[in-house]
Amino acid sequence: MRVHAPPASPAHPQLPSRRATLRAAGAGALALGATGGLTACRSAVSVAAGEGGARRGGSLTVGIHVDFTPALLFTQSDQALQQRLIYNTLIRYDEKLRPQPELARSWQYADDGRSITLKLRDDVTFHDGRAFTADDVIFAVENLRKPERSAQLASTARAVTGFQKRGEHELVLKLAHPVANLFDLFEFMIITDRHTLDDALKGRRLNGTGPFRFDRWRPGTGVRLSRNDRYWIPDRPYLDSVELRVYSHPDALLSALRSGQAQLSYGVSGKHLAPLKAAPNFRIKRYDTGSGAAYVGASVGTKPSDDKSFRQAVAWAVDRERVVQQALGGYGLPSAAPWPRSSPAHTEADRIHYTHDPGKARALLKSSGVSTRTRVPLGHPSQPLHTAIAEIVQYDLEQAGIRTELQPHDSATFQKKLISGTMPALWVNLHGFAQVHPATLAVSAYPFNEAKNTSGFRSKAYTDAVRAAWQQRDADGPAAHARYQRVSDQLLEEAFIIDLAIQDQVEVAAARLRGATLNKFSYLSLDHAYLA
Amino acid sequence: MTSTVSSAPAVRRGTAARHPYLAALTTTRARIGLVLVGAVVLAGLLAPLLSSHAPTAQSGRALVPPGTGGHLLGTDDLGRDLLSRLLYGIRTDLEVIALAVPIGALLGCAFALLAAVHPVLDTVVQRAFDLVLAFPGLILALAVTAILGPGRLPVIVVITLAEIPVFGRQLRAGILVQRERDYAVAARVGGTRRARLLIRHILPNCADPLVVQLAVSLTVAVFLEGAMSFLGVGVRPPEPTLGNSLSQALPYLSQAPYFAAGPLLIVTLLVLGLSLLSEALNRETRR
Amino acid sequence: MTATTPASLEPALLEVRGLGVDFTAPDGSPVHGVRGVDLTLRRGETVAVVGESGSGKSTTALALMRMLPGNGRIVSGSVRLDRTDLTTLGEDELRTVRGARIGMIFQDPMTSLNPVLTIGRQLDEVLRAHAREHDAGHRDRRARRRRAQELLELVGIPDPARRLDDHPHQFSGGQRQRILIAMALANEPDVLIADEPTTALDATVQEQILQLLAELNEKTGTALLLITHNLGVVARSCDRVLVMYGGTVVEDGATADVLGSPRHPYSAGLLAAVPRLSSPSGTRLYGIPGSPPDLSLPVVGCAFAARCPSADAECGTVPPPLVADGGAADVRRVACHHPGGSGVTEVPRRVPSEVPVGAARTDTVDGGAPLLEATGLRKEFGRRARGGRRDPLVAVDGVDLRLDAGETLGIVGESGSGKSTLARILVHAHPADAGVLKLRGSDVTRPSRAALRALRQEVQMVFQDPYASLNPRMTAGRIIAEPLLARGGFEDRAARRRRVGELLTQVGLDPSAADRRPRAFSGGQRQRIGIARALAPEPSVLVCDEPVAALDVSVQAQIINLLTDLQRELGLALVFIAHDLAVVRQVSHRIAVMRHGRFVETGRADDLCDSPREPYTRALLAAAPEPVRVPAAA
Amino acid sequence: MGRYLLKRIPSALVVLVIASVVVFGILRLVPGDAATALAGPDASEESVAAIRRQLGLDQALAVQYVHWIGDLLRGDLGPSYAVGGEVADLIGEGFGATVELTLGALLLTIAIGLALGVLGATSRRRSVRGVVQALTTGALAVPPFVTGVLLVLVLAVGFAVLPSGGRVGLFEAPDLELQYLLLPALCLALPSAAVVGRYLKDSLQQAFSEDYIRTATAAGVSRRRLLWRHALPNALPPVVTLIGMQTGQLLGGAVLVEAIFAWPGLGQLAETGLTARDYPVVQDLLLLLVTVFVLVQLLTDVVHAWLDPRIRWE
Repeated sequence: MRVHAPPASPAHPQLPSRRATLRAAGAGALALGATGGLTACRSAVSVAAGEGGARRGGSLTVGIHVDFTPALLFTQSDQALQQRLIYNTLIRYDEKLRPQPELARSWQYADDGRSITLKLRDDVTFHDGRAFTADDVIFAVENLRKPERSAQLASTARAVTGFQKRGEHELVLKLAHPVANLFDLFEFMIITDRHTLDDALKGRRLNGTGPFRFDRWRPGTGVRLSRNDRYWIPDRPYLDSVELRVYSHPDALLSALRSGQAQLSYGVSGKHLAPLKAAPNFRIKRYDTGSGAAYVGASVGTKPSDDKSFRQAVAWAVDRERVVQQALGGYGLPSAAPWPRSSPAHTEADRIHYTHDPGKARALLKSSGVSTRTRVPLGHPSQPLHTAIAEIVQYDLEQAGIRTELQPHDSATFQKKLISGTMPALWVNLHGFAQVHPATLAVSAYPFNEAKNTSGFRSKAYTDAVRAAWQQRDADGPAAHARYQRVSDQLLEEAFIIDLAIQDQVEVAAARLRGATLNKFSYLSLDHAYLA
Repeated sequence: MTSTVSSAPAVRRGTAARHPYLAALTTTRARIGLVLVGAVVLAGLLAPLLSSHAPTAQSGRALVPPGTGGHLLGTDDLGRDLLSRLLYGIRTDLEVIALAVPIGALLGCAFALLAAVHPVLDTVVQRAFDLVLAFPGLILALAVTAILGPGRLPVIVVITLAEIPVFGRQLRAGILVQRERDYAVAARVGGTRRARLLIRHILPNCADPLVVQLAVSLTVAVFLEGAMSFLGVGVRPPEPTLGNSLSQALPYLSQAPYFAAGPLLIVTLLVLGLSLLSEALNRETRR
Repeated sequence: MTATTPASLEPALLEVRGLGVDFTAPDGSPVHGVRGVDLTLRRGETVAVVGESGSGKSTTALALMRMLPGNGRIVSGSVRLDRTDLTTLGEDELRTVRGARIGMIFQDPMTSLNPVLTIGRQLDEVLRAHAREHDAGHRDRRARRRRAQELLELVGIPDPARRLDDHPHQFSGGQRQRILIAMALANEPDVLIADEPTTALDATVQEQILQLLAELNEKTGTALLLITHNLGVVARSCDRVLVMYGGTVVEDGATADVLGSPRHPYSAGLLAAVPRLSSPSGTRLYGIPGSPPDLSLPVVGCAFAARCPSADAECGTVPPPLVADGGAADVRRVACHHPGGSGVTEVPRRVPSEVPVGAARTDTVDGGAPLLEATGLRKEFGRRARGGRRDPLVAVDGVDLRLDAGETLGIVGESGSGKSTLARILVHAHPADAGVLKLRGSDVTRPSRAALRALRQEVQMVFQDPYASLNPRMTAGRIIAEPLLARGGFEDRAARRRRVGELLTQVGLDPSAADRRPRAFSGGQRQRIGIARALAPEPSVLVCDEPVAALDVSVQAQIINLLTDLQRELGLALVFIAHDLAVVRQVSHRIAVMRHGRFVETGRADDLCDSPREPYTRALLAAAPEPVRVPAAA
Repeated sequence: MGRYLLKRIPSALVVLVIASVVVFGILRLVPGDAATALAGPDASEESVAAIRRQLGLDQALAVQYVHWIGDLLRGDLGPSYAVGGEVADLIGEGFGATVELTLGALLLTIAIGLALGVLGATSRRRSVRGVVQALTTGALAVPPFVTGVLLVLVLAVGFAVLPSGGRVGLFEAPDLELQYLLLPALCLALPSAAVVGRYLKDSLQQAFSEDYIRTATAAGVSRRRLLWRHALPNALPPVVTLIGMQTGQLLGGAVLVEAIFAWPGLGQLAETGLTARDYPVVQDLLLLLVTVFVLVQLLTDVVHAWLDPRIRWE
């Protein structure tokens, strides 16, 4: 314990002395005035900053903007950082979406695409000491198939029709048809302990095979994890403990980072990043996989968005560059197609298929003869980011002659409208699932679903394109790329989902933190992370 | 009649004969308050004349500092003119508040009068007040907005709801005291009917604390609007309000402090002016 | 009456010279509350300062202790206590004088004790405040408690040891005043200033307190400066008296001399205005016309000139100095250009012939059915005693009364006797819990809405407090018009206005008064407005609940005379409720003495006063102080 | 005192019963339900229906209400729908934090309010009174969310003397916890403190104009004792009632402050719960807050009665 600690936080060792003195003086005055008799005690500020240094050890605080939600453990939710800390997945995609072994050592896709054989690691144990076996994989797949888990990849999991165990660590999955995005499932699906599922869903006990043990979840505060000493990668992880700490208000999250209370976050919005950009003790890293994409949705059953020309006019009218700069704070990629740069479906031509061209939009409107007399309702969730995008869209559409009225809804209401297909003519929202296998977008992301989607759009051409892309085992060959192009062409032509910009996944990390990575579903991996 | 005093009643000189509210408004304190509130209100009313840009027009140049490109106060993160947004924001706030607070006050008073009619009604009304008071205001705001959808209406409803028990309780307490006063008994004995007694005799005598409360409530309403905007459940975008301008500006506090300065200053001045007014009224009516 | 000792023999203990106090009015203009007051108090002496409200007597008392309210300040003169000028002392030195050298007690014992502290604590505080100056150890808490106990015993609180731990609300008004006296005497001061110490108390209690003060004066040798408006109190207990009017001393001398043969017209008028218990029923009171001066206006000449019957041009321009008037120079002084020339001593004491009962109205029902008749009236108020048990307070407990047309029934009682509650039952402000109330022979105990409206026309009320009973937000005209509206028939604005004007004239006010709000009027004028309101529905019964209790003596007479005149003119039946037997006797035909919610004695006014049957009536009669023992002394 | 309390309990219970109906009703009026919120944006209607069945949301409203109240009376708060975990745990966790924050703010309110009120009413220096006036008005004039953000910027980011937000738990590290608590509590307390200070000032000035103060002054009691022993005990009872009302305000205002300072209290839980339409969490939580408010009112009455001896006897 330091006595009369002037909180010269180790996080800023290079501060000029005058400022340090000033701070110390301020600290003294404040501590004397405010905390009274406690001046001789620890300072919450310096403790939270941690003791840096060695490669092994140390504790990391990750700022999260949404609390861990145990009920959503098997769903892709806004906050999935803990998944790969507590649990493991079967494989791990590399940058080019090539699967790399994790719990699955190797795999063999049958030539007819009707089965896949997985060889599992035999040296893995759960935190409670139980050995990991093929039964755990079977359980994981079956679990995801249940509708109440509401897993986005449920359709992929349902394509698995049977299991055949070959010993404890080899497993054959029978498939209904070739599944292009099977490895998305393996990337997504966490392997949980099947005996403690209920506890896991209540957030009491999360038993996995991951690098960190679950200590405690305190609702509203976050999750505390400590090092798993029996992790199957030897001598890993480096960190002794990890804390996921909730800062639900963006300003609070920003303050936590700036004051050194948290060292890592993926939840800072682009707008809030500006003050951190200048700070030398932070590193900002952009993942071009994106973390979702902003889009304007159109209900094809409602006037005037039932008219394809109108929808295309909307696509031409919006200044995507401005959406990126002003709403995303510059952290994004203007794109008319949903695919981030890392996606095999990404092409530059598709990205700039629609650009900001109000004249063209007006011309299209005119030629289509759609009446723009009445105000078109434009729904959006009431979160600040969505609101800002909606405001930009509204203004740009107005420049093109489409007058709209913003209709904000809180997220639950918005979601209900989204699922039940009762959206107004236009709406603004963000979608995910473009960062993995292109087929996943069309079968798992509801807005794009070929069978039933919010827009109420159905066409044989689209359905065929999607099925063709999905029901095959080739994922990255030239034929596959051609099939992806068919999907993209349909999307761009029909414009029921008008993509605006791919939002960057932005990592804000203290400069001394090294080695933190994310998987494609934003699971944080700290296997090799350490504090310098 | 030998000893009548038909003339020269001991009229006190000068100010004594004036209405206490008028007297209050001539104090320095109140004058400053009036000037502050008046200036803000005027700015809001004259918004269309004072601003050169539409409050929702996006120039494409985001976050330019004050004075550049014809933007006297600069632009916000979507390139909208801050001065126009500020002025129209005042307007929105005034419209919301000027509607909500009086409605709340009137309803509160109506309930209090109702409570004065019969003991059973009194109990009912009191419990209802307790109930509204017991609900934490901002959680109520979240719930009401969830039901009604964002917009002006929930803001008005929330402010109104919050004010009803405040005024209601105050008036009820006042009525309880006043109706035992001799003048009320005298009016009753003189044959004045109950409704008239309540409204014409007792109500005016309970008015002083209510007038003071009105000024206080207006400041509370400004805050409530701001807090709701801060929690993202305020007036619908892109319509500007003081509250949403402020909460919109908070992320840029260190990067573009001028963004927040305008609304903050206006809110502070408005609240300052209203508190000065309420204090002046309070002092004068307590004499 | 003790003879005054010659001034030269004993040095003055407290010497006030040329004291002047100004107040700042809300609009910033100065108000001269007290001008050039001289006062001398010697050791062991009892001196009275007499005056009506606004005369500056209380201001003088507060100025002596330098305890003027925030907007008041001493502008001239000196206050010497044993040669120390108190007007120049610092706050700390002053604190050693307050309570230790000069003690003070105030008018209202109900509010002058701290409601949240026990009596013991409050006495302890007082003792503790001067513990340092006392060599004897008041520093020790237990010693102080012993002393507190002694003090309570001294002022006659029974069981002092136990009662030290009680709170003020557990004591009666008289006991509280005793406690206040104990606090004032705690540090054995040389001077005790008592500002209207008995005004808020009942006559019997007043008597006890005065006795106590006299005893203490004798026992402890404390000089007493008694501030009062009550000449009876002065006559009873003081060696010398100063009469104040409009902020100045107008007369000063030995009590017997001043009250026996007042030289200043004001003193004489005041004396004449006091109702005498010995005067028979129907005696007309003398009232000083007009109302006290407005102190915010500059006073030119004699402050009393406007109301003085013998004022001439000189009085209106030259202020009369306070000069010796005949006899020994120091003993008697008067500030008047025409001392003794007022002629008020020959006030016409008209004794009108008795109004025959029931004869005033020709329309009286034959067969002698009374106008108003009550049998067995009872009223309880729910009250929760300690521990939550129900313990209803019976305010009126089986009262029977009858009132004939044109008759005045006086009801006398002390505070808490239930007389005000009775008044309110009679006018249907409260419903009676039991009993029957009949008007002209028909039962109106529980009237229907329509019957109640009719009843409101017949029975009206005049309230005690002219300040509280007029709605401050309404003009006098609207207040008076209110019953007219309720009654109907005056929907026309002009007609209403005419009628209001008539009523105002009837009560002796100018019709132009209709446009002013109550706060523009003096107390007497407000009471006139109250009477006009009561007359508006043309009632046949007027219930007057202590109509003059809040008024100054000189004004009191005006109101009482107005009421009796109105009664005669309009043939009203009056119920006149008061605590002052002298007043009641003079206006009433019959008197009922009320105690604990019951009538203990009823009878013809003169019979009851001259030959009371009940001991309580006798006690009441004995307690009423007369200003001068022999009324015809002049 | 016991009877005094007993008399108030029925009406408090009535308020609670009505509150439970209102709480239940309000939540059902909100569009969107727990199932859709829980299912996520990409869920199928089949998923939603399965979840709805699982949660029992397909039952009649009256049945749901009776179940809820029945479980509540048995002390079983049941599991949360969306947030996860047992409602009792969730609320227990958040309640501790909120109570800590509110109590901290309450203490500050009282301390600052007392200082402002006493100085404003009794200081003989014009300048002091002026400063008090300015502070009072200032604290009322700046919205709390701005105060909060400014406090964080200056004290946590600029000078880094206090943490910007979060909480460690009072029993785990009391010394650190106090530092975490200070800013949010201050931010929450300031407006209330200003209100209390202003009211106390008026109340004290009123007390100083009373006759009993004149009595004590005439007896030579010193200014200091006049203030603390005579005027203050009389000025306090109404202030206590006000503070009782302010406690309600503090509880309500905590929602905002908790967001700014990442304080894991009920406000955040309410916001999350409401967004996720987690009926059990929000229902129980609102009912709890109403109960607390009602209890605080009762407590206020008791303290009031304790401070003012007249009440006990009449």
